[in-house]
Amino acid sequence: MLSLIVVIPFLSALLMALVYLADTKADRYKFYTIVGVGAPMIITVLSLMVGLELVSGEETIHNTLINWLSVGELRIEIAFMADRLSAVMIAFITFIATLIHIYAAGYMRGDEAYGKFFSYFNLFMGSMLLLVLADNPIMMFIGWELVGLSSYLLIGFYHTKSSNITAANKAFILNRVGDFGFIMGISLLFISLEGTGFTFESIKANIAMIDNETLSLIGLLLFVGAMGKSAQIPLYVWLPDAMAGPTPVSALIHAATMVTAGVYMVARYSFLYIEIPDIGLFIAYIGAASALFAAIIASYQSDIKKILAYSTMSQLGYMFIAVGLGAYSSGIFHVFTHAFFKALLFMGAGAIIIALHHEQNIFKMGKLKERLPLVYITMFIATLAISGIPPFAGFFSKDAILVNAFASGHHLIWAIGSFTAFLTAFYMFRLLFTVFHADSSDTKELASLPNSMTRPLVVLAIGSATVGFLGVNEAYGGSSWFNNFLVLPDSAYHISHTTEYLLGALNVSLGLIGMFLAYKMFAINKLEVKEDALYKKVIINKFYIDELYVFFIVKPLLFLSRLIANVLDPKVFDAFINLNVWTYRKSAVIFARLQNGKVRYYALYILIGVSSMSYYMLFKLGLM
Amino acid sequence: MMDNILTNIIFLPLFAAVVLGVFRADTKYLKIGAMLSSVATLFLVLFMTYNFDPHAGMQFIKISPWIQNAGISYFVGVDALSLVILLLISLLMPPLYIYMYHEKRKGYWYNMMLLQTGVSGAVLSLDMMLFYLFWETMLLPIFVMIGKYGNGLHRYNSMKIVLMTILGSMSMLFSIMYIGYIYFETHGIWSFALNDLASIDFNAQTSIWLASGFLLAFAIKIPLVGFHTWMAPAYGSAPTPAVVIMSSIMAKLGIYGIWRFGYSLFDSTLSYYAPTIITLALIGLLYYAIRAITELHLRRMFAYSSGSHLSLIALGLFLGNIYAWSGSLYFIATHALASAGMFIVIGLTYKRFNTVYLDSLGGIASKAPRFSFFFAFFALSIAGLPGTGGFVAELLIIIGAFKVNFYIGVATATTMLSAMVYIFWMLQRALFGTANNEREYEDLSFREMIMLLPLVVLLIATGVMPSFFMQIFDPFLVSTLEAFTLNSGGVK
Amino acid sequence: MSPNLFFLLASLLFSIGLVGLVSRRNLFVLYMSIELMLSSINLLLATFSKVLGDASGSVIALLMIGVIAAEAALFLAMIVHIYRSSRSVDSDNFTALAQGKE
Amino acid sequence: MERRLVVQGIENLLEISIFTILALFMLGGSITMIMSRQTIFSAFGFLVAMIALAGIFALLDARFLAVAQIMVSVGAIVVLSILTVLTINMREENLPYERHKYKWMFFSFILALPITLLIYKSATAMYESFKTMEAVTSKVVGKLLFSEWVLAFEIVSVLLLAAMVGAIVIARKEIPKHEIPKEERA
Amino acid sequence: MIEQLILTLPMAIIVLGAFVLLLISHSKRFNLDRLNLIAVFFLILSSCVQFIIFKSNDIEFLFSDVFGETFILDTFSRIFDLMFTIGAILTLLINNDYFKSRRYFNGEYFALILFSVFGMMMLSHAHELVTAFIALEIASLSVYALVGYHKNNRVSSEAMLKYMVLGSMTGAFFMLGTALIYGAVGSTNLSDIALYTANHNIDEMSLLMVGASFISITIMFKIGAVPFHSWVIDVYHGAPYPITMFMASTFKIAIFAIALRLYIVNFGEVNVFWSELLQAITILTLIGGSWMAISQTLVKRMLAGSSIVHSGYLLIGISSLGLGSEMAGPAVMFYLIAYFISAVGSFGILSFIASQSKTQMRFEDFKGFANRRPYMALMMSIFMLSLAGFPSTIGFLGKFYIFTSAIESGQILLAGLGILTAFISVYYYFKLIAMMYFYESDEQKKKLPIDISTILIFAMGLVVVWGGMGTTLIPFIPGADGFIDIAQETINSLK
Repeated sequence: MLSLIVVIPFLSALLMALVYLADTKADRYKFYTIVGVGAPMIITVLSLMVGLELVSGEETIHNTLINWLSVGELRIEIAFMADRLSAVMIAFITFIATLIHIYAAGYMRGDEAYGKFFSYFNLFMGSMLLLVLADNPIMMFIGWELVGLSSYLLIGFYHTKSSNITAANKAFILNRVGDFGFIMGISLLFISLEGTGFTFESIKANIAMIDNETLSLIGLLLFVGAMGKSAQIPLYVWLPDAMAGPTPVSALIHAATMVTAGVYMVARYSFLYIEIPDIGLFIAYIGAASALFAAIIASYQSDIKKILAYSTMSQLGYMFIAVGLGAYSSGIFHVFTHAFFKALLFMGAGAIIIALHHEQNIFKMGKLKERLPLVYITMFIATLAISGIPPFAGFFSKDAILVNAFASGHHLIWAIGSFTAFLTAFYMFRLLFTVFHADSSDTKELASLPNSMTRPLVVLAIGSATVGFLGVNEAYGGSSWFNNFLVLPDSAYHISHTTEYLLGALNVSLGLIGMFLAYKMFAINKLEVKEDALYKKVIINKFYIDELYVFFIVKPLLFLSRLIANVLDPKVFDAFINLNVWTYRKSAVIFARLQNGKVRYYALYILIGVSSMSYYMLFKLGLM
Repeated sequence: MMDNILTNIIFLPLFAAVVLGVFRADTKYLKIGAMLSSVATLFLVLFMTYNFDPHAGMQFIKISPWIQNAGISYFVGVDALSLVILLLISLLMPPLYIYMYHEKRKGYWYNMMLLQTGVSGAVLSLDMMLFYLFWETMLLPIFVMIGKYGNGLHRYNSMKIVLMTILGSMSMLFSIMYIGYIYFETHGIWSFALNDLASIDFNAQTSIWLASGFLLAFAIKIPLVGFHTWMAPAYGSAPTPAVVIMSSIMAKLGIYGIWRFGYSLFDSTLSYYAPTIITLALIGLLYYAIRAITELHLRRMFAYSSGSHLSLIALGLFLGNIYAWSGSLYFIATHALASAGMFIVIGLTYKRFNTVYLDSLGGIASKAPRFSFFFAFFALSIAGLPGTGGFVAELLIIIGAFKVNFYIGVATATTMLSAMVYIFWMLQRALFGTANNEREYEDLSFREMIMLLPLVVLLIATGVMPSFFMQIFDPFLVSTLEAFTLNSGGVK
Repeated sequence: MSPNLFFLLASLLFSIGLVGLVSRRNLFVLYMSIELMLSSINLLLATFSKVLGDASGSVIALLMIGVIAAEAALFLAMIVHIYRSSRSVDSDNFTALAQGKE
Repeated sequence: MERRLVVQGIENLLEISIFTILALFMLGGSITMIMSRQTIFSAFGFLVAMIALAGIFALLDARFLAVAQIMVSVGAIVVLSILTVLTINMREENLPYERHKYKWMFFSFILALPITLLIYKSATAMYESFKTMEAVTSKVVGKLLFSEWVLAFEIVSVLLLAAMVGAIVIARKEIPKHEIPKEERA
Repeated sequence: MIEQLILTLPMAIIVLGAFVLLLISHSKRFNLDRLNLIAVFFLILSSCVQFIIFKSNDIEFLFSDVFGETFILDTFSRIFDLMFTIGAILTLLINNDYFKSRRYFNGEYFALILFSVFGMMMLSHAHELVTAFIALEIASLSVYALVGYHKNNRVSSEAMLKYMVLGSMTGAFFMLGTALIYGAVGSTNLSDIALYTANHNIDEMSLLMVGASFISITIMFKIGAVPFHSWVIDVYHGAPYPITMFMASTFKIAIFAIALRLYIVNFGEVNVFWSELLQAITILTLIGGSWMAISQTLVKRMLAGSSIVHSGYLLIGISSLGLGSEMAGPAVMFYLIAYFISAVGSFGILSFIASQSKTQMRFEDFKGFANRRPYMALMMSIFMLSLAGFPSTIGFLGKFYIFTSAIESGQILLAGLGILTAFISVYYYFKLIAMMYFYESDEQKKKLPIDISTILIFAMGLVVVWGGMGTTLIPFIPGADGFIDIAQETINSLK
């Protein structure tokens, strides 16, 4: 069953790819829709069944497909393992993905590469599920890489525009930078544990074999991978650009699933990170920094999808705060809730974009409250959820993280988190108010939205509103069912309920302040951001980080490449050879010039030869 | 049948060429003859592979005395190492012939057949002199093909490749002769059979000198950084089939040579050279990759790419542990398939657009999706995309590198990054962007799909089920490595 | 009387022949220089013949005279032919085969 | 006894003085040969040297050789050369103008010095004196020529024949039988 | 008596042929074709006789009661005889068209070739220095005349002038050496010399040494060792193509007939003495030769330059011989055979082409040659590959034996230098192949005339390949093994 979950999307992707390649011009809308949407539906059912099985008490489910690689001590099977962590992951991934597939069937209708899109989409699904369900690091890594690949393909889906491809390249390359760290971590892990098997379970069992220093290194390297995939500082720059892809892609990949892979990975290796709290703290700080940083930038963006992208990054920061501090369950919980409302936000944004004929600048929108009521309501719910307003899902998960941060004693992280919560509310409501409330002169007729696009919004809105209750903790009268179900090695921070209430209240009030501020500033008369002050200029230009990357990495690489092309290859290596050749030829020419045609010179050469021979002989024979 | 199967495999193409040449066959028959010979060879090789016992070491051996006074014998045999390359060459020939379908120039076909004989012979010979003969022989078709059918500065470039390669092979010849002489001195008879020569105990100093002769030849063939200036011009000028064979097979023969002869003849001496070569390979890995970034000529770009990956293979070889070795050998196979596909696709690009310069391509993806798919697929499999064999190989080499040393491991892992940059930039400029409406974008025809599909299937298969393929050479590597560790105490 | 003087004379004559051969451009002088060299060898042979008390040396010298005659014939024929065709006996005039002139 | 010594002394003196004179003639002749600008002077110098050589042969008791030298070398070869020189009848301006003749001579003499020394030293290192023997008469020469040296003698005739054919081919004024194709250089 | 006379028959036939040709050369009834055939007839007759008497080993010296030990009859000399006659036959037959295309050839030409062959054969049989010298002179003088045969051509005369002046100059050294050896040994017979060298210490033999060294100067000159090389390129260039071919192949190996005999038998004991000298000359020859060869634009001159390099390889072999290498003798002999075949082939093709065109053959003139004449181009490539020492040709095995013998004698550096110059030689040989194959030609493909010269060239091509990789499968045709067996046997018969 587990194997099927992974294999089905791959097969359907392959099937669609073949059909597509066989005749790229043919319009096979029905076929692609049935296969492309059907596959995630089937696996949703399957993964729910897996989930049920685990809920009913199974510890883990294993399923081995084939023996993949067997070299020396490296024996890797294509094997899948579903424990509770992965069950949760696949449950919401498949569920949300199905919704997004349905949504996409409407969104992408009419695109001439419709089949290709679904092929890619299913490929992504398969990769993501492979990543989640892998029972060993290598398989996980393969999923990890394939996820990156499909992300590349999907971001660059509209490939006639070169900037889209640049964005895709950026995404893939930065992901690869992460993978670079990741593979080093895996290799080091393998070498350190050589001979004891290489599945997560055996690693967990033998983790004590590795000394702390190496373990820290491994943890750090693995986290580099997470940085890339989950868009953390400093490898985040691809995420905003990745919005170049079709909106369902942004919803699925860059909000709900792929970007959370990093968090999942850290949770998956929780048995490792629990041994190295220093690295965990480092992760938490990176997360906090990313959260704040993204939130600041988001507050000054005007592209609807970019705002959401930065918001994603910011929320991912929260998750890393959690997993860094050892609160793995809280992290995963946030992943879980975030998937719902962020997918919803993106899909809503997509609906708006479609309705407005591909307009993405929020300051050119407005007054959509009446014109798109369904979208407005669902997005409002999602915004409330992301801003951490109770009782929506975001409140419980975010609160759990901030409480953990406070309780862990790292108050700086907590402070940053709280401030970011305020900013989150601010920029999210800024978006909402600008788009739906503010005035607009635009009276163009809206494009109609198909049902397949709006219905998933409703489902997700319900989810966003309610899934939070799964993880309500003791303080709020729940039983932390989610956390308990996961059975991750959480660091236990004890904190009084009073403090917890206080913190919760603070968060809610911060959220409300942000909301109020946004309403004041944008709902009535929207102020378009202008680069009128230095700080604004810096923020709007995203702190010039992209330019820094170009300056410090791209430019030197190009310079080096040109150096090799223009100096090293021709002027050093080739020149060395050519110099030898030249010297040889030159001496040959000089030597041949002795051949001047005059017979007495020739006789002279002979005479010189004989003479020196005689000279030699005179000495050799002792005659002189 | 089995007794002479290797001989048949080696000489079938040559025989076909001679028969066709004697009867002055028309291009039509030439085409069919060449195709038939390659398919027949492929079947023979597959048949042999079917009967191949991975645990048996050298098999299908055929020894017959040849030039007795010089101790040169006709001595061929196959083991896992040579089988891999033999499989590759016989697998690649039919697609190449399909590629050459419209080729009217007869010399082209003859050269290809001769080339196949040369390469198969070099891979299968176990007599040093026989090896040398084939090693040089396979250079001739390349020389002619680049010089006659190439483009750009092809005449100069073909001269350059021939001279540089021969410089290497001459130094190898010198070493071979010296080793042969040492054998003669101790045993009183001449022999160049590998197993005879392997029994010699050299003193350390001699061994170092002799090994350097071999290594120079192979370093030029691979090419390691510093010996590479022939590479880009030659690849850039060569016609597609020649480039495919050069990058997929001939460059690998450099690795093969070190493996086969280096480790048999001077195992411990190679440890002496290991640090140097590892350094060179690591430099090469990045050097070529960085160079490829700004290269606009596609064939040259993939020449550098090839250099980068071959450096990695060489690196794996010299790391001297089972992971790196398996990775290297596997990489030989998968990179051959991928680069063959890539160069064929580049050839198709040239056929369509009459240019392989990146700055004049673009927009293909929107007009010719199938073409773009294959193009991108091969490019990505060169970059080591998971799901293709290249990934497995790179993974193994990286693990092997980490086993040796953390820093080497880190440096090796950069291969994850190095290919990325230029491949993706290349894809962007070649395939994507807006199409030029004045240009005809012709998608792949059925024939071209048939030619490329086997490669795609194999690449995916090697990525999905590596253990199935690796079982061919696993026992070989284990036993070779054991012998090697026994003799030299491992590489440090 | 010691043979040293004869040896000295012979070797000197040989050298004079060489010098003439190398330093002169007149073909006749070249020819005569060669003849002189060969004659000096004859002198050497005759001297050795006497030193060794063996008549063979003289016989060899006699045969040598035949050889000298043969060379002389061809040489003179060549000089005549060359002079006839190019009105010159200057060896420096014949440089059509020099490197770079082909 | 004393008388014999005296006679021997006188004979020695005579021999030496004859040798000296002949040697001087030889050297003078050959130096004239290589020095003089006019071909005819060179030829006469050569003639003198050859005649003197015949004298030295006689001094070395090789009478037959001396006669042969006079007859073949002098009588035939040198005279033939002079005749050729005269036949060609070179005018002054056709003679090469050799500017650096003496420089060349000097240097080539320096180069030739080791050769001279080598021949001289190696020969004198081995032999100090003459063996007394009978003069090489024509009888002895004839015997040797037709026993030990008959092969060499025979092939000298072939050599002369070949040289003659060659000389004729080279020297004869050929009237082309057919039209000769345009000047070709190789 | 009679049987001894039969043994001289081959040479007698040659001389007879020369006389006959002289006699009929001005008869109107015999055109050039006929004369050529008559010359070939005598040569073939001679070689047939040689074949018949090849195995009669019972008599070592001809008429030893009369001649003394001056005329030796051993396998060595017989092999060389065979090579000379075959070389001459090939020269005459391959150039049949050339003779017809040039008007200046006539009957004496063939007579001179026969004289020269006679001289060479005499040289290989000579067991006495004066005889050897005279034989050498016969061969040389005939070749001088042949070089200058194109009398209307200035370069031909010039080549003759140079060859003759320099040849006579160095010839004098041979005789000087002979005189000194006579002075030392008291005889010029090689047996006596061998006896002398065997019985004396090296410091007692300075006169002999000096003499032998002077003799070696002539040998060096004739094979074109640097610094005695300067004539080679000019003379090869200036001579008519058939003569160049004759000189490069046949005459060049003739000198080895005496050189090997001297080095192996007579001065065998003292070879070590001039090893340094020889090494110096070898190094100069290898480097200088390759310098000469790469700076040429005419193919003929390039081949001339390369023949200097090949002399260098042979000198490596001889130098190894001096240092006591067992294999060196056969190696040199094999190399001679290999070079002989390859040179006959390559020069043969040159004159074949020259017979049909009046242009000089620069490298550029070969552009598109493969298009015009694919088979000739193929053959030329084979010869080039063989000269370059490409494996599967006889040239490769030749180099192989030479270099292994150098390694055996411990001259690693010399072997290395040999390899290096072999590498450089690849450049100029491949340049020609490149010229032939890499350019398209506008001219129509010419039909290949199937005549005697093309057949012979093809045969030579086959021999080159067969000699490089052939086995003993086909009887009577020596393969790679067969040639080295012959070389071995030849050298063994010397000792």
